[in-house]
Amino acid sequence: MSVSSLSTQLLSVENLNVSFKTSKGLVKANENISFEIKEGEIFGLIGETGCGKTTLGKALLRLLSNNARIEGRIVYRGKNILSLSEKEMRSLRGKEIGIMLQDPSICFNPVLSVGNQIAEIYRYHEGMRKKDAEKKASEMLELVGIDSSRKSEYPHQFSGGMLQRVMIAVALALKPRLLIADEPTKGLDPEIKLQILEIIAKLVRKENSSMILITHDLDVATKLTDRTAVMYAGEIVEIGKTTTVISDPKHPYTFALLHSLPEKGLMTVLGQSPSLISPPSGCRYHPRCSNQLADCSKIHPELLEHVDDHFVRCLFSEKSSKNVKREAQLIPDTPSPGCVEVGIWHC
Amino acid sequence: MKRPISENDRNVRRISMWKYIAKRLAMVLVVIAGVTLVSFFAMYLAPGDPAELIALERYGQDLDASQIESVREAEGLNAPVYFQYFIWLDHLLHLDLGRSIITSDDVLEEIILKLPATIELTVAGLLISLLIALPIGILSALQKNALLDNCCAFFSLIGISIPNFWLGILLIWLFSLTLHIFPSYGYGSLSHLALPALTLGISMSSITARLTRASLMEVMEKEYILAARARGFDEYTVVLRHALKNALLPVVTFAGMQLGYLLGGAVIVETIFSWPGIGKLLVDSIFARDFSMVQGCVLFIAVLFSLSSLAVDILYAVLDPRIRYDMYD
Amino acid sequence: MTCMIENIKMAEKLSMNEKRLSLWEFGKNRLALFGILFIAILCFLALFAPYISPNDPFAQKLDERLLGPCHEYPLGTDEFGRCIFSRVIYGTRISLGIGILVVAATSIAGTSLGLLSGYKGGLFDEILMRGVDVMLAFPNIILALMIAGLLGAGVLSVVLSLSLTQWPVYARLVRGQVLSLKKRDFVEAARALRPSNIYIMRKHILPNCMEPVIVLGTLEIAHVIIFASALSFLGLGIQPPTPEWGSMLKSGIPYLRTYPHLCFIPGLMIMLTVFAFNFAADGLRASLGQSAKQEVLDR
Amino acid sequence: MDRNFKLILLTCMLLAVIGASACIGGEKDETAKGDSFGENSQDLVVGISSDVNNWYLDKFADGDARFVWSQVYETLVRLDSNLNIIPGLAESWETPDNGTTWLFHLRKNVTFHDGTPFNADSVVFSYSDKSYVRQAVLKPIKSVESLDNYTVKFVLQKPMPLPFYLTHVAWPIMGPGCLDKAGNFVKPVGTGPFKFESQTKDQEIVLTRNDAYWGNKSLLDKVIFKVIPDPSTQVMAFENGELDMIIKVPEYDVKRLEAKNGIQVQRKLSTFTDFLQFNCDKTPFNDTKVRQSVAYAIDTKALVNDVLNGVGKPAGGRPYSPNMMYSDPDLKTYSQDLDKSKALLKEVGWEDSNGDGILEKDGSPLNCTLLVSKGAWAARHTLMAQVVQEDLRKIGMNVGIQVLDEGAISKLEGVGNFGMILRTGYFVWGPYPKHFFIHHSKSPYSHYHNETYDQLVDAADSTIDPQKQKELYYALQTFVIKEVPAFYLVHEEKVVATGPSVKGFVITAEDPWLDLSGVYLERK
Repeated sequence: MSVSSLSTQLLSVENLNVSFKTSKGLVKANENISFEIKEGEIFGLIGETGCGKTTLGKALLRLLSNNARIEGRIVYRGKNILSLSEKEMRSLRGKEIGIMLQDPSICFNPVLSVGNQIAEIYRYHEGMRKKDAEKKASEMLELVGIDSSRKSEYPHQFSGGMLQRVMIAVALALKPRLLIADEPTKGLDPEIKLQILEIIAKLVRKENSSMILITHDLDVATKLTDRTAVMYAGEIVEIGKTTTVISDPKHPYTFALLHSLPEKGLMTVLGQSPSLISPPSGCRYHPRCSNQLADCSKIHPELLEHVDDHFVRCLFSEKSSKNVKREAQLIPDTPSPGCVEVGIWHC
Repeated sequence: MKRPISENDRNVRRISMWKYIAKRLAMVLVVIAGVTLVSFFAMYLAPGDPAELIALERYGQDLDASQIESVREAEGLNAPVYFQYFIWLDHLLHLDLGRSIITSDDVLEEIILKLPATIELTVAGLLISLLIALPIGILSALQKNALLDNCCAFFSLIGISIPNFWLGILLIWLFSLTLHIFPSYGYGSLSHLALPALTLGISMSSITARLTRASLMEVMEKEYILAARARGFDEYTVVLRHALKNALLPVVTFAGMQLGYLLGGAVIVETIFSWPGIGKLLVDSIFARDFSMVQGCVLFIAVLFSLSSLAVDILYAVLDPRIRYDMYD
Repeated sequence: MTCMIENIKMAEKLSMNEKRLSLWEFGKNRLALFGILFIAILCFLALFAPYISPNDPFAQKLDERLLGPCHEYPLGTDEFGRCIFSRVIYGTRISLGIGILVVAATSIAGTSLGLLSGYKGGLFDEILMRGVDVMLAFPNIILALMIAGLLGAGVLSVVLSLSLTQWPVYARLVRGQVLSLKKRDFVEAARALRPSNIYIMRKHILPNCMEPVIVLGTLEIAHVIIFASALSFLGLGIQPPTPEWGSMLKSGIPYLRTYPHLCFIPGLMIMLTVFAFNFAADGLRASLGQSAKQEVLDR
Repeated sequence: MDRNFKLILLTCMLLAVIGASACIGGEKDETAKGDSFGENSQDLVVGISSDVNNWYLDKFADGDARFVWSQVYETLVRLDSNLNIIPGLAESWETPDNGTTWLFHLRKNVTFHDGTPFNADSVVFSYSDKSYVRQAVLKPIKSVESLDNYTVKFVLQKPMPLPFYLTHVAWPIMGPGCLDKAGNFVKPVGTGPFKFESQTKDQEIVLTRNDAYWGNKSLLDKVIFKVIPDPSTQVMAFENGELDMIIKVPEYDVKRLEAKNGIQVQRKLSTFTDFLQFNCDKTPFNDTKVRQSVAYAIDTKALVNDVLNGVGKPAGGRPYSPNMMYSDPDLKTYSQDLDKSKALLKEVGWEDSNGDGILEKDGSPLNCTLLVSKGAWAARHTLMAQVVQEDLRKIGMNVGIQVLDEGAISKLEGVGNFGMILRTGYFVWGPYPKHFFIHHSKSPYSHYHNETYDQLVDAADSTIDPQKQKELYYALQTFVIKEVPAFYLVHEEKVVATGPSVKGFVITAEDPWLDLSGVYLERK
């Protein structure tokens, strides 16, 4: 995976807080999230369902329902997205930043043919005439590997994989500089999943645009992304180069995730993710953590740089990096990038 | 690997579509059969001996038993009831609804004569109800301030509770007697159509507005609306291209459903405005105790209604590409 | 008006998903209070009509015709010099009476039929449901019209015709209920324990059907009142001089230009009453919670 | 296959239907407004409450049909606006043998609307034994034959004042051109001032001027009769200027219309009298005393003065309006006396034993049904019925009102399934008191059977000697007052209202008859 010029910064998120007012109380979906994405970089957001990664994705495009409160800064090429007008926002959405929402089966208008739904993008944003727009649409479909003769069909006539392809076509129709892909491979069987990833990777790289890949699937992350952030209960608990995060996880949660992979002998993460309304005191992971300290339940750890550009939010790893290492040795055959490659290619 | 998927997807759809239509058709036939039963045997609720009534019509007041008997013979009224029913049914199949007891006109001809007026009225009513309902429904579903929304809500609540015969009279009082804008009775020009159509339309619109609002709000919650927004469309495009079309599907079916019920409402409205339609014919013939005519009208309306609802279901099946053909319950 | 029942169903089916806080749903409950209050007042009027009404609703004073409101006649007099106020009050008796009578009859009949067909299923169910379809194939005012017309005008024929046309609604509702209930665990369990069908129906199924039936019943009273007054308005229902809102309205028409209140007052009464019952039904529905709501609405 | 397209299609279909109907409407609008309401048009628009269901002499023309007939057809003998008998299509008539044979000398050079000449043959045709009238009131006619081209001879079984009979518009002279070769009716062919042009069932009838009319021709080009069953709707339409003339203004609107300027309201006592006919074959009304007590119970003065706004004349049991022949001016009529009527009921054993306000006699309560026709002829009847109901409630009689169409009533009547009927007219045409026949045993509408009455009627109707007729008819009137086969309530006052643009209309006492001679329009 060639990582081209990681020079200029495209998007930077600075302690972003997203919370929802609900009847049950204030749901803190994201708490001071900070990260940045460079041109052409593929950034992974990993975490269990309900850890707030999807919210984060939508927040970046201000697509959250109006009972959501967003604080902080989202700077896209110098502009703070949160202070833009609706109009400016619209010119951003789709054109600059494309998003692939979860579950394509509900993300398409059921009464418009897919071709139509792609074409209208061109007609709206580029003011093309119907014919040209449709031509472009069929090109797009071909590009994602769908026979353009199907452009007159309706979403319900496509299989999940096919729809996902269409999603890609829609999201990349205007060649956005940043693509937010939310669980693009969710609920697809392995081979299809593979094809989808191929396509996404190919197209993104081709345009040298960046991508935020939101997934709960480590394989996907490891395969595609340059940098990865692991989210837990609305916070980033670990962030760094994907290779480092995978090969040398500093946060017990990341660690656990890694070992929940099949070829790692499925060491599952015990317990389930905490509620975002009343998160656990101290370190949010401590109720499920295998190696707790006394303070874990009291002190809420900061996101600290562990080694260069590798941040971790864990008292344990603050204390001594040794312990974590030892933990790591407990596990047989720590994977080398190569074998990870292989592992992924036939998962 | 794409082709086969799409292919069998298509087949599945086509088949189920036809199956569905066939099923509905069968259902409607059963219902219509039942309708004939009801409207035939309802006649036995009427007091008095049909033979005698007909004889009276034929031979006038001073008639004797022999004449009644002869009528009974001629009309086959001495045969067992079920037998009479089948005879009647047979006539029905030959589009013969019999003759009026009073005027001895052909019932079917009479009805056909009145049909255009009724259709004109109901369709106009339907259109008006949509013209009123859709804007209100859409507005109150989309706009943010609660005031307008509540106004619409109140309107619809009133509309649901106002009896249309009273509404009709109010309209006459206002537009005809006070403002002298529209004529208060009669048939012919658009101005004649205005008040009856309004009466029907308003009483229907409230409910349609409610439905439109509800279904539009529901659709606006859908993921694909978010997706559309994510593609950078402005609210206008989102609503018109993506939301409205989906939101209106149930409204369309409902509107069709109402076409049948409008027929019911037409009875009263036609009587108020002396609109020469089937509804008025029905009421008049009830007062004239013209049973065969009553029977004919009711049967006709019921059948028309069943067919219209069938048509609507099929229309829905065609309009909505992702049909869940659920037979009911 | 003729299609109220179906309308409400169709509309509510979707309005269930309404999220915004507005008069459409929350407000309803406030209005529901008004509704119930108004109904209470009506019942009071109906029960104590003789004591409340200032004059004999039948007594004609031909030399005091078409008076405006005055202290002797709070709402003036009609074309026979009868006290409109008294007649309106007595009118509540008729309207409420018919409404309650019909709803009682139809709900009992419909419910029990629905129970049976839902629980037994099979041929009986088939036949009954087709029957229901047939009944619903007539725009219901029309069938009522025909029956009332054939029986000849009068209270009895109104009650009869409306009862004959309204029962299917309940039958269908309850049947749907039973079908869904039959699948529920507790019924399954009960079946396993105790084989007596009657017992299960009485103990487990019927109670769970009641809520929606009650809601529908309240709604139905409103429609029955409208239908009844419509029949009287057409001259096929309650006959003069019996004070009934519909027929009062009708007999007021000739004076519409000169004495419009003859038409306005009874019409207003009908509307308010129906208003009240609709609100009350909505309130009930809300208080019975989503589930019951749901069930009322799918037919 | 684009769904958009389908939706559009659907809406287009709906719009198309509406559009079409609108256009049709539009055209109709033309004919209605364009011609009749345009500048100086001479098209009179008249409101009537029932359509013309037949145009041929084999059936009786009922309801308002006769107003239309009276424009198209004419009779041998006519009446002037004060009911004096005058020549019609017959210039003169004579009876050589006191009323059994009648010779009519016909008017010359009169032509039917189809151009064929009016002559004796057409009279014979009109009074052939196929005609309705020969089977009904003119059963006694033995033969009708033409002596020469302009003389017709009627031979009767008994002496009868035939000319009076022949004034009735419902059995006029029709041209043989009414029928085709096969003898089926094709179109109305008369000699009247207007020709039949077109008819839209239950909506309108259009007549055009007959330029070949023998008398002075009408000043109107067209007469358009609009059928509006509901009288109050008629009045609304009239006041909104949709009608030029309504010929039966409901009593409760008369005062208001009279007050309006521009509108002309003409009133005249007609030959009709509303009466309460009893079913004398059944309890309770088979008892004369009960019928008398009803007569005492009902306050006909209040009925007229209050309920009918003083339109009409209280009859108090008098069977004939004063403007009829032989109407006894000092006939002793009834006036309300509740005590007397209660007393009468008590006499024959009707008493309130259970204190519910309704009288009983050996267990059965004093109930009865009152049939009222659904306002087609007279809107006032439904009102009157309720007053009667209330008055009778005062003496403990429980009356149920049934409002039905004429047809329905005649059915119930035939079955004898009623107590009282509120009706008007019957055997009333011109001034001749043929009406007494209604209570004659032979009459189809009779529910009263009394030898002496029958004899009186027969005697009165089989002489043409005025003196004898007078005695007999006076006797009959007192008889009716005493025996009350029917209680006569109100002498109808005919009320015709004409719009601002209608000039030169004069109301006639004869009913049902509409005289449009000399009427013209000044549209502004």
